[in-house]
Amino acid sequence: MAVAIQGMGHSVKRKEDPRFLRGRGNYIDDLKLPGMLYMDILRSPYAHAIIKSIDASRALTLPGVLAVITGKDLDAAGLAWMPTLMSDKQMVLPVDRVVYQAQEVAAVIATERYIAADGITLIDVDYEPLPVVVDPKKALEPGATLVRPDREQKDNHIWHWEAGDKTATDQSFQEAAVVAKEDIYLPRIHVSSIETCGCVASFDKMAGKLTIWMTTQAPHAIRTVFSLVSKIPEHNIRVISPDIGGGFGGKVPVYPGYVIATVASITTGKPVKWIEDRSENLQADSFARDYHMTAELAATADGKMKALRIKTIADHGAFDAAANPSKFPAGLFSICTGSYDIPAAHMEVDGVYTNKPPGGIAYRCSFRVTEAVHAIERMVDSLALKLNMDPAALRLKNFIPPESFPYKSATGWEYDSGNYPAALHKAMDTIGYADLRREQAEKRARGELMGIGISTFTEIVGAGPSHTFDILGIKMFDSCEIRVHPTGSAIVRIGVQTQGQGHETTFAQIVAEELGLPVENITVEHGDTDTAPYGLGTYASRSTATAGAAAAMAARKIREKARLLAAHLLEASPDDLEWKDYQFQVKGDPARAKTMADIAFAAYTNHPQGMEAGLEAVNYYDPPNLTFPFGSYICVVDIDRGTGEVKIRRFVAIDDCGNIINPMIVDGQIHGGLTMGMAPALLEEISYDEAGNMRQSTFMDYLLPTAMETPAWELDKTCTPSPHHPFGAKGVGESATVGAPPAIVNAVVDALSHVGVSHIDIPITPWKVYAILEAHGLAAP
Amino acid sequence: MAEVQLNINGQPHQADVESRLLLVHFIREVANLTGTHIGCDSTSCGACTVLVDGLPAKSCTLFAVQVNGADISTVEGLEQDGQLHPIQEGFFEEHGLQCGFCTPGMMMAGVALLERNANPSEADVRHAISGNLCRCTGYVNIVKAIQYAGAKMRGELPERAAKEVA
Amino acid sequence: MIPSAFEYAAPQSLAEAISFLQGHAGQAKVLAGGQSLIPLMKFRLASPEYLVDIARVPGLAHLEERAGHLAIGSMVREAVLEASPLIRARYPALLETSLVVADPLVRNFATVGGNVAHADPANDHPATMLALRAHAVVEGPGGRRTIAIDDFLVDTFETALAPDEVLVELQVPQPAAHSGSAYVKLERKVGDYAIAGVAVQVTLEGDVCHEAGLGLTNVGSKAIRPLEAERFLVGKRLDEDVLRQAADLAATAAEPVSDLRGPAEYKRAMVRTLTVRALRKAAQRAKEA
Amino acid sequence: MHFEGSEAIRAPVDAVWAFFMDAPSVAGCAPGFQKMEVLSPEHYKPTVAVGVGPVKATFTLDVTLTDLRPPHHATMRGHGIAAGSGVDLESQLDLAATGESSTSLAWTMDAVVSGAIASMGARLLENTAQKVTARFFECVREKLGTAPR
Repeated sequence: MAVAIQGMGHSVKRKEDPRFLRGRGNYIDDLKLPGMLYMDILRSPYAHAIIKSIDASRALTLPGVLAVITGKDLDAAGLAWMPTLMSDKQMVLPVDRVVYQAQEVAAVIATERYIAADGITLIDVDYEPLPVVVDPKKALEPGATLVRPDREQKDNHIWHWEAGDKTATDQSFQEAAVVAKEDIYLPRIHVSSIETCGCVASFDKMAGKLTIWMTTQAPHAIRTVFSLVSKIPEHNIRVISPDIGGGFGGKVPVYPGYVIATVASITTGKPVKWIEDRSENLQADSFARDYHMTAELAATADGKMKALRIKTIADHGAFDAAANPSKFPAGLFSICTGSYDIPAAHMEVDGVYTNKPPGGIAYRCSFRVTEAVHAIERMVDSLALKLNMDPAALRLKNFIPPESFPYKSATGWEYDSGNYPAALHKAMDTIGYADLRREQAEKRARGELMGIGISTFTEIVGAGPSHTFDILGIKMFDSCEIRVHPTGSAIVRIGVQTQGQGHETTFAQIVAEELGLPVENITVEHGDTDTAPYGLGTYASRSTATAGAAAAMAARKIREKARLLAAHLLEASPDDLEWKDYQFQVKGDPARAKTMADIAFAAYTNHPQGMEAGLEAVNYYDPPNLTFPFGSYICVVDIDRGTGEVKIRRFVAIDDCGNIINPMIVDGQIHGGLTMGMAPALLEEISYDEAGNMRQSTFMDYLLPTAMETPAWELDKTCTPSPHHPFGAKGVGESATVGAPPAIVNAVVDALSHVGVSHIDIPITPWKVYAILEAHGLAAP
Repeated sequence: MAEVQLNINGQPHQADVESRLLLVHFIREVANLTGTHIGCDSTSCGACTVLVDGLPAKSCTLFAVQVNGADISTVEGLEQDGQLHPIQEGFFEEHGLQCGFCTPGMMMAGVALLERNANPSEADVRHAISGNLCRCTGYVNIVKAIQYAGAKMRGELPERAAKEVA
Repeated sequence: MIPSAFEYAAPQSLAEAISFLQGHAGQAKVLAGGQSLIPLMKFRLASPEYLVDIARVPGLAHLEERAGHLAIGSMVREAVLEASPLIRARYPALLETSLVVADPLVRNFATVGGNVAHADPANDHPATMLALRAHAVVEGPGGRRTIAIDDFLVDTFETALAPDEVLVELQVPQPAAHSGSAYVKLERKVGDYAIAGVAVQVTLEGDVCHEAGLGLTNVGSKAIRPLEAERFLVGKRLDEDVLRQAADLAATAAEPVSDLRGPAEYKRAMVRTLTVRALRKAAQRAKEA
Repeated sequence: MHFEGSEAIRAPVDAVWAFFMDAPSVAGCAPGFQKMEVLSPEHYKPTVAVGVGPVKATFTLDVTLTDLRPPHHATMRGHGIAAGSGVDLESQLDLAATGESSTSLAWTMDAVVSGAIASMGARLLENTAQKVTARFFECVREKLGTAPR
């Protein structure tokens, strides 16, 4: 074969890299349009206050300032509020009150970036501060400050959600020989992609067309929402998601800045650019987590798990703007039975308003699966301590057996496939588990502290299926359109949107594999709603599971037509042809064969009478089920007895994401995911003082790990294909972020378990550890 | 206003600018070289890293007037005569980038390291890029990419077919 | 984030710089490397009306031993200190301090003088300068004066510099025979300000401590000299027990507050741990010297 | 943030009371005082530049005096906005004659800082606020103690 196909399983170098390597990426702030104006946003210093007046007169006298937009201006157009994804509404700009610090208060439109920045300092706002509530438990107390007086319901409770069988679960707990219980808080964190959010809105008055370039992971959904809110017909809105400098869930929501910039462009008739700075990004963009959980795990005296019970207070800030499928206010939290065969489970989540920024996005995970995994993986270790059992042995005893798949969980999920013991055994062999336990015992005898932590997680990704999953009523399918050109190259357009995952390469590989065309002859396009087929976007590890499947299915449609064309060219019956070695060949006579390039040429030059010309197809793929990637991670930590610092000595990650398209890219995803798992375990946290000031509003205090804190990750795989996915893939982008934190926490707790420590909340700071060391006489300089 | 003249990638750029104009904005807005990015406001992320007279520096934490007359190297100047710089080749070969946003700054920090230390250890590389944040890669492949570039510059790797990184 | 507008001056001589400062009393701020000041300006927490960039003033970038001390010109970049064979050979505490100031990129522009003159209690060099008993040489319209580092560091962001004075150089006494120094910093991650930092210099006579200098980073409103710990060490053999007692005294001298770098009591405990560790290193170096 | 302290003032309690009831006197002790708009003896708006070293913010404070029980107690409230930050103060002043020409002043100060200064300057805020507050009351003591009687 002249040119390699490089389909499934090849570590193809990335097609998107050449432009990035040359500094020729096209990120949002790189876009410059003639006459473009700049927007800057004035934000509230107060977490809760009445706005008595806004006086923009000083700002408007500054040369270069063209307009100041306030909530009153938007209110006149009916745009002061916008819907959230979770049946709530959210202020775009406030009319009379602010409900969290750094909330947008007014916007300055100016001819230059620097003038816009000066302009916001010249707006005089008269605030009357109100009492602030930042603790969701206090927010639920009677008489608590009301965060949302606009609602009919006059308290801070948003919703109550349950899953599982309460009666059966409570019964099991009553009968249980052993119950482990922990209060687990997963603090607020922030995705902090290195590129912040922004947009360029350009309204063409003559054509009535709005074009908006924006940092979005879901351009089509944005287009539909914008059309519904603005009443601009959807065909007159074009959303373009250019190169995105990292998403991780933070670029799913619609932020007020996008809407204000759009209004500004419509008002001024000029393109308007808005780029967040880092503090705005940290302070006002959607957060993740903020789950206060109380978890209990019941078992028999010999360690057979019987029931799981979790109660959670979910802090949503001032608006419920979580990015979840409509029917799932707590996302997929009910996956919390994890990799274990637990007969009964029940969970309750209560959503609460506080004077904090809205959100509830993923931080590189599929709708609250990280919270679920953290809860169960911590509880397994807590139970192991109670039982005085090795945590690996307890896991092996309770895993869903490989022969039980498809497995129906106590909370109603049907796991597609898995082999959990194989993954754990591989991890234990790789890291030398038995030797490490021996080393730990010896070190303990000498007073040195090391710990070994295991996490054997199961993910739930790839939403749809559409009968259960929708975003604002839009079903969660995804799409792919393929056109094969006469000379055997092709363009592939997809409804999902890369933010670094390498779609331009991997989707080409999927199609290359299915059509037998070389990867290098396949172009992948995405992110432009005028050209790409409708899709729900990239988040929750859904691209491969949905749009990836759509690519394969569209390619297979093409292949079916190609079979007819090949039959025509080979003067054979279609039934006598087989697809083998990337070509159609006559059964038993492989010398008589046509490649896809031959066939494509014929599709435009020599197709049979009666057959439509061309070779193209589109597929909207509605997955029959979710996919359930899994893995076994083992972490070894050493603890500095003088400072409480935790050092990750080794971290072995065995991942199983089914069949792999591009091993190089999968490893890259896991490296990054592990690092984003380690970050909240040891470093990252968002907290507020009593006045509602966010305490980590820059990268000086919101601590992204550098290369120095990040260990050299050790990776390996097992492969258990998804039985329902067209090519057996499951998705991998987020597994490591989901699975890593409990491995690290379990390792630290393991190092200290001999003095009775059974849980530490993340982030595990040196001072939390040191307090334990001091309390137990373990500290030494 | 002040007249600032910078030699960026060997090309002179001259403009009357406000004294407060940050070097990164001179590069991006005046010289229209948008490969140098901005990721934070607190000198933490290094997305804006360029070489100022050969030394890597964060161009968001320098005023253009401060470095008036300096030689500035940015990512756009790495490729010479259609030939990728070894650091670019290293990032391509070792999958040292994902979203690509931190990549220009990382590569400039890497180039500066290799100028001083042609054969850096993993620890040397990690130290040299400790002022640059990446959210995608977990740094593993960035370290490999920079070491690849070192090997290439030491002549330990074969010439590669140019068409692979067309 | 965009700083407020300011007027910029790039004097070509020290006299010109001083004269500019004198003409804009209280409104002009000296700019050295700018790596602390520029971020403050971008956040508009600082908005000086005039910046006087001393980078083009000749004679401020020297790094040499003369007349019994090491002279560090106020424009010596951290990276220069870090790479200097002289520093590497003779001033381990200075080297260890430079190596943990911010990150390697910042250190290419950040200056040692700026680190001291900015007088941020979180900056690392002030504590080291205390331990090494340095002096600051400043020049103003009335000429030069030399100020002991203890007097130079007044309070948070406040030094003994008059508004029309420029820091010219830092003078660090050359280490005596059988002396050793160290700087140990605990940080949340690389590039961060210290949770706490401890600088130490000891001089031995035989195996008895003859002189001791200590400085503490970020556990008070300025860098702290734990005097009692210094006095305690003199005349003692530096065994583990003595180190721990000295560390207790250093911890007592600390005045930490609780913040994102930990509770006050943790920081105090860290002063204890880091003092022991810095003293161990310094004593070892003194023995080897 | 909560601070408290007491000052022994060499002046009669009525003189101390009169000092606090006189806006220009009070404002004169405010650190970095620049100018003032007086709306009434119990309501005035001084502009002050508060900070340390190069870090300064200029606030116009809206000051009101309430709960006046001459010559023993007053509550002073201040509210101001600057540089993306809000400052809200409440101070309780309690005076007691300790002699014919000596007074003890017990004060508390509760300060809430919101916005950029609180978020970005937190590590320096408490120290600075404490110092600024202490300087204010020291100033009061000095002015009264040296005032002609």
